[in-house]
Amino acid sequence: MVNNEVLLSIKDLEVGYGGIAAIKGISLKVLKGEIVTILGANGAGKTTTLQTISGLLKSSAGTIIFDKNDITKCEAHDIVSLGMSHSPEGRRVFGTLSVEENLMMGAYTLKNHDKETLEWIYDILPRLKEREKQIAGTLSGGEQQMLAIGRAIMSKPKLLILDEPSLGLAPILIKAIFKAIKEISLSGVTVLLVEQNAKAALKLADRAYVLEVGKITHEGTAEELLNSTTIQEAYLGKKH
Amino acid sequence: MNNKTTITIAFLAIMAFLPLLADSAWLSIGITFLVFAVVAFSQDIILGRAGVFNMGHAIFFGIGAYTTAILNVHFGLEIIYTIPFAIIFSAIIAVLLAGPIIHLKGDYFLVATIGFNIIFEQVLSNDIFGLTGGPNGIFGIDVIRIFGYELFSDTAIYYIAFGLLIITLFIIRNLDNSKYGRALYYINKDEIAAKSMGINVPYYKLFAFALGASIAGVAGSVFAIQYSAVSPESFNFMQSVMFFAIVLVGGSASLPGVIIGTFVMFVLPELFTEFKESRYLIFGAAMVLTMILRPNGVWPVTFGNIPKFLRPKKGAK
Amino acid sequence: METFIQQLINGLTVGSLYALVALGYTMVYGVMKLINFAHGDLVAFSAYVGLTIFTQFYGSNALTLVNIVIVFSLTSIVVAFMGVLLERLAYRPLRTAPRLSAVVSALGASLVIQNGIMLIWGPNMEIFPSDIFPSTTWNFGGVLISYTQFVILALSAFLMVSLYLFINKTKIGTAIRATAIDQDAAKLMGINVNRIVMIIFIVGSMLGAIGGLFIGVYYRGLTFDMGWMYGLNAFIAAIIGGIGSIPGAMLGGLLLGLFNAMISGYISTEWAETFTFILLIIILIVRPAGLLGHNVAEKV
Amino acid sequence: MKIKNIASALALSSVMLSSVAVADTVKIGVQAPITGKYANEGQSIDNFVRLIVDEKNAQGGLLGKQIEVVTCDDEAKAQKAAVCAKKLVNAGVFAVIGSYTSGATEAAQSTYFRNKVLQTSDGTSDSLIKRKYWTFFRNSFPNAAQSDFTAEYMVNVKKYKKIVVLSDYSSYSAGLGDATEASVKAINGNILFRGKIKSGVQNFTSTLTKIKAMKPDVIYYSGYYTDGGLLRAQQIQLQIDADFVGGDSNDNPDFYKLAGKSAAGTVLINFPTPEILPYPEAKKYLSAYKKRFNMSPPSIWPVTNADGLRAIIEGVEKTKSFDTKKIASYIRTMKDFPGITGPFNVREDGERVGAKFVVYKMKNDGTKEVVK
Amino acid sequence: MEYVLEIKNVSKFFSGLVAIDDLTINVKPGQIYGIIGPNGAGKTTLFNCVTGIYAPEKGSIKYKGKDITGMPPHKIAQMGVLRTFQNIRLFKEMSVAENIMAGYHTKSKQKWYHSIIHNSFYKKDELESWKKVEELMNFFDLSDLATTPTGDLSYGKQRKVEMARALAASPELLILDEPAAGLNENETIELTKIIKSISEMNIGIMMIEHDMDMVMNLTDYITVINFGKEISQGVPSFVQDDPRVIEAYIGSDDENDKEDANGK
Repeated sequence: MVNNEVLLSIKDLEVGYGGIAAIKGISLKVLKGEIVTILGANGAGKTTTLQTISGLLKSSAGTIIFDKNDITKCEAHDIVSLGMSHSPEGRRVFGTLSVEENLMMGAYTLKNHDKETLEWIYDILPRLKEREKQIAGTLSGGEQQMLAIGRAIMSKPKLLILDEPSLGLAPILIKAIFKAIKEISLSGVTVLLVEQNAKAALKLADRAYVLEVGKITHEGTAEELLNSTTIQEAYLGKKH
Repeated sequence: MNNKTTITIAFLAIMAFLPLLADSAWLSIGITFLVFAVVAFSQDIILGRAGVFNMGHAIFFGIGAYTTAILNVHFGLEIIYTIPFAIIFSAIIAVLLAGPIIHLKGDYFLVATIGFNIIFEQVLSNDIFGLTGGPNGIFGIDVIRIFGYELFSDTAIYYIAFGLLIITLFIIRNLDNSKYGRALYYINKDEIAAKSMGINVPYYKLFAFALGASIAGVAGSVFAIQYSAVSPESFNFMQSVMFFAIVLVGGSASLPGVIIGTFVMFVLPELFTEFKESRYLIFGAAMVLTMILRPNGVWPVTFGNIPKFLRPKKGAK
Repeated sequence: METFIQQLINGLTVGSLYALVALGYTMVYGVMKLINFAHGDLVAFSAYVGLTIFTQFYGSNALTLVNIVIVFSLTSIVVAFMGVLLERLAYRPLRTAPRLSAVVSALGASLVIQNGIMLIWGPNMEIFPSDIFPSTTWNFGGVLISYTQFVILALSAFLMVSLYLFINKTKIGTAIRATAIDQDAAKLMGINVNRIVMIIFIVGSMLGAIGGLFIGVYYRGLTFDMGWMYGLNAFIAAIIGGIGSIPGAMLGGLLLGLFNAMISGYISTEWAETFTFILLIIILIVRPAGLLGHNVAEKV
Repeated sequence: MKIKNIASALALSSVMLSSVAVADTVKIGVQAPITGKYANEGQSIDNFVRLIVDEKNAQGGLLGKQIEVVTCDDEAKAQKAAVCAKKLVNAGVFAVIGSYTSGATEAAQSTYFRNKVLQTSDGTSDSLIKRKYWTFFRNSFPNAAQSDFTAEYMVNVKKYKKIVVLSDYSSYSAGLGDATEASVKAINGNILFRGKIKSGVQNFTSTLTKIKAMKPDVIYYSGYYTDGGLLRAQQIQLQIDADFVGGDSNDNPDFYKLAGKSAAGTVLINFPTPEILPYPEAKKYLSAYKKRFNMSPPSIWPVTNADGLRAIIEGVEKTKSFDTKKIASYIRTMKDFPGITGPFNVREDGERVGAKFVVYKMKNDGTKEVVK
Repeated sequence: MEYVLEIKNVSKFFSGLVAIDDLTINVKPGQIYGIIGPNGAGKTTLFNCVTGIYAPEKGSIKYKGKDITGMPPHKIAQMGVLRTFQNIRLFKEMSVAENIMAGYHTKSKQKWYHSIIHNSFYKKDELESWKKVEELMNFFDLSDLATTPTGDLSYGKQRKVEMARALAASPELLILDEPAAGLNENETIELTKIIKSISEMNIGIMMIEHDMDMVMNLTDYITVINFGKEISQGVPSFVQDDPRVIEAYIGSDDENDKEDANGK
């Protein structure tokens, strides 16, 4: 699945809020077909990185190349039509819209939403099918997360960005979500994943970057990182 | 002497000598300017300092004016004795009106105060209890008498208004340097942080209302004396919009800002009477343009109002 | 009983005018969280534009249906263009500015339009020809409905149902609702928020334009500052229904029209406005989000 | 040293200012709505005053002094009127013509009184002479005169049994409405309902629907044409089978435009309009006005104001002084001064007496016919 | 008085969903008490319940033996419970000194009329207040920045100002919501020292923190929560090795991972 073609490449990216630098020059690459995960403690700048990639935030320096297009200065909605889809932190489903309408919005950039994709989503995330007509705000947290992911792949993206899909979910649901991500990846979608559930993320991912206070401190294959103490220290501190 | 004090003193000096140079037409513009500046400053306590979206400030101005008019014309009270009533009534009405809605958020509060202003207009126009004189208002308000002297001339009224402005500025200066004044700023900038510092938010907002309203009330009294007449259209919703805009166009909680705002909104139109027809069009455009170019107003407030001994020594950064 | 039903119909007629105008307020507020104070003046503007088109093309003759459609469409287009222009010039530059700046800009824009009308058409009352619509009146057991009233009720109902379907059943409509809920999430769906805002101003201004034309045809007398009154009432209607909610604006408009008719018919014309605002304030205190709105908790 | 210089400069300039004041002119003020809703009335008052003043100046002025006219726009608003009063007093006028509306007149009255400046107005509100200011006299006829005439017409001529009286909230309209109600009751007429509408709201159907259920013979409206025209239109639309009688302020071409076809059959009670005034002065001045301004006055009011001015001029010339007290008492003793609007008599309290009224009826083709 | 704060069986729901579930926590004076847990575990909600921004549906919260459950925030602050915020809530446009002065609000004895007329009482009170601000600026090494608007400061400095502001109210319980978030290493070290010295003033400190080095270093006792429930509590070294905690943080995707985590 994975070939050497670079889908997303970030170079020396810097982002700041009101004079305070949140991202201090990071570079990373995502190859076609990969699952790449960005790990790091709270406040390390993971979400900021993702929001800059998808165009919600503007970088102060650096470049972002996606699928051979320089998208550094692009608007978020234009980036979506290039084939990138971002499922944001905290799910952000449209609470007063029905499940079906949420999914329809996911396919907003496509002329007609594709019945097959919808069937496929209902296939991997069967809960959504059951709740098709329900108002999204009344779903449970896990169901909302599934909806957020489903919504993000409705546009048939080349790159799917997932920001903390397991946030606040019970372990049983996390399993279901990760299984779905795996399936999505197997269907040929490249995935960039930010996770605090590091173990689960590394089991799933091909490669990983570790972000600490706005800088990348480690990178490597998932296996390397899984077997090092780096992760445990990044999350739970050094042993004393 | 800091920048702010210099500006204040220069401004007051100019205003103090204006009657010596101006003819009567200019003098009455001068009085209007002074009175409206006082009202704008009082609105600035509520809107600029406490950050409460009050779009009914003309009510308190009107309560003051009508209190003086009614007590004088219907009950024969000397003008000078009506002023304490104007202060107290305005403050009481302010608390009674704002109290039940003080917890409402921004836009909702704004809408509620618009509602109050329109009810107020209707109460005045409907000649409630036969006191307010209906759409034509109340005429024939007496002249002000102090120690047996009749202060009838425009110059006398000018200096009364000027005195009121000085008192208002004095109160605002004192307010800004006190626990209560600072609490208003804290609430304005971040209500939740203010609460968490032990500040009773509704209480202080109502305090701002009471203080702002009572100052507007006195200004209303002077207004009634100046024109010897009051009528509902001077206290309508459009007037409140003007007071609202003055503070924001000039720059909230900023002395030069409010002065600039008042000048632009009330004095310029008198200067350019040939543009009379199109002046509101020009104002409207200026309001839009100012907000686009300077969203915080022409002359925004600066903070850092702290005692000298705390200021860092020169050279230290 | 006849009197009561007659009052009901009077109220519904005015109510549907309020509702048409209220929709413009509520749609803009829903997406931009901005009280578009200039909307009422756009409504007044449309009445004047409509009058000019009528008198330019048709003198003061009665119109055929085709001509009516032409005049209504032309006016709507002109007003929609104004609405878009208003958003571009006065609101878009302030999208990220402090809230109050946008409010002042809206008030300024309102002054500009209002006084622009005065400069173009003059300060005196302009009067719509009286026989644009046939003067037929139907009598249902003592209850009267005039042709004009019927057209207002029917077309308003049609427009409101169409808008409801547009908002709820089409992709763009769903995108509008999505943008109102969460702009950033909408951008991540590929929704161009600027375009959505433009659509809202077009649709809102067109509905307001039709409301304005009806006001002209039904009441005939136009003054340059009439927009304030209709705007304010419509705005109250939007709040009563729950600002941001489209069915809320419709419901609020109709309720307000009925409420006004009943108060002035049975209690007091003198205090009708006061009653309206007391109702508004009570609703704000008891249920700030309105009858059909959603309360949103502030995040700490 | 410097202070002395400034002081002498000030003293010099004040001498120069006062020297202007003693020059050989005399000032008369016009306080009228030059802009706003009633702009055409206000401008016409100003025009007529200037017509008469120019005539007088051409004849050598008033007691040898040229008359200068100072105009102040009160926009028909009470508050602005108070400002105008001060401005005119400060400008040094000895008499003021105006204003058009009762409210603006009343708001200025006390200032003129305090400064001993004569004031004459066409305002019809009864309250204008309530305070009995010697400085004020009315050049039109009071509401009370109109209401008596109206009551007589409705109760005794038309024999209406069920009368509805409507007004708006302005002091003029409410005053005329109240006076009419009282006059009708005084001659044992039957008032079914006395109601008020809010001027400018355009939608009067609620009030009219309520009235419909009472089945009245006539609806009398004492307000302005902008509301009267719509009221009539909505009355017809609601098929209220009653006559419509309007007070003087309904008599305006826009009434017919607003009411459209419904205007037919409407009865209006008014003072004689300028074009039908039978007096020789009327022919002379109205043709002069038409010649100079290329139009006729829009209503009778500019003409009555012109009469007020002519009465003041007569007073100055007869008393040979600018002492306002003397002029005022002279005007109160004049007998049948030949006015443009008929014989001019002023009562002790400033009331003009000897009113004449006309009843018009609207015809289908939009013209009006004098009924009485 | 053994505990400065007693949280007993507190639960809080948001539209039917449980945010915190039956938590019991006791904080002693001078103790540094850590609350940790993954994102979305309900830590900030707990703090909002203690400081009165939310009212819990179940359970009771006692401060110095007095029940403060459901009291409005300003009352709780007036009693001596002060806090800092996760996303820093300073009055950005205002100077450092003015910000710290906000904390002194509850201590100042000025009445409403002192905002209109300044008498000798006012002058004394005002001087006292600013002296206290001066003291705190010295303590936090902020004197040079007295007139600088806090919005212009670095993250680290802003954190310090926020803490100084809370301290100005002479709290007996200080609640710190992620005090180290966004700080660099040096700043974190400095902050650690400051928090230590505050606790030495016998002030109880309750903190949420994600910087585990800091938490493990600083706190005396920790409660770990996840999904609003307590999953572990104890001294840092115990908590750090508790498999339930490791699972909550690092996660497990399969059964065999558990021994993996224990094994190191």
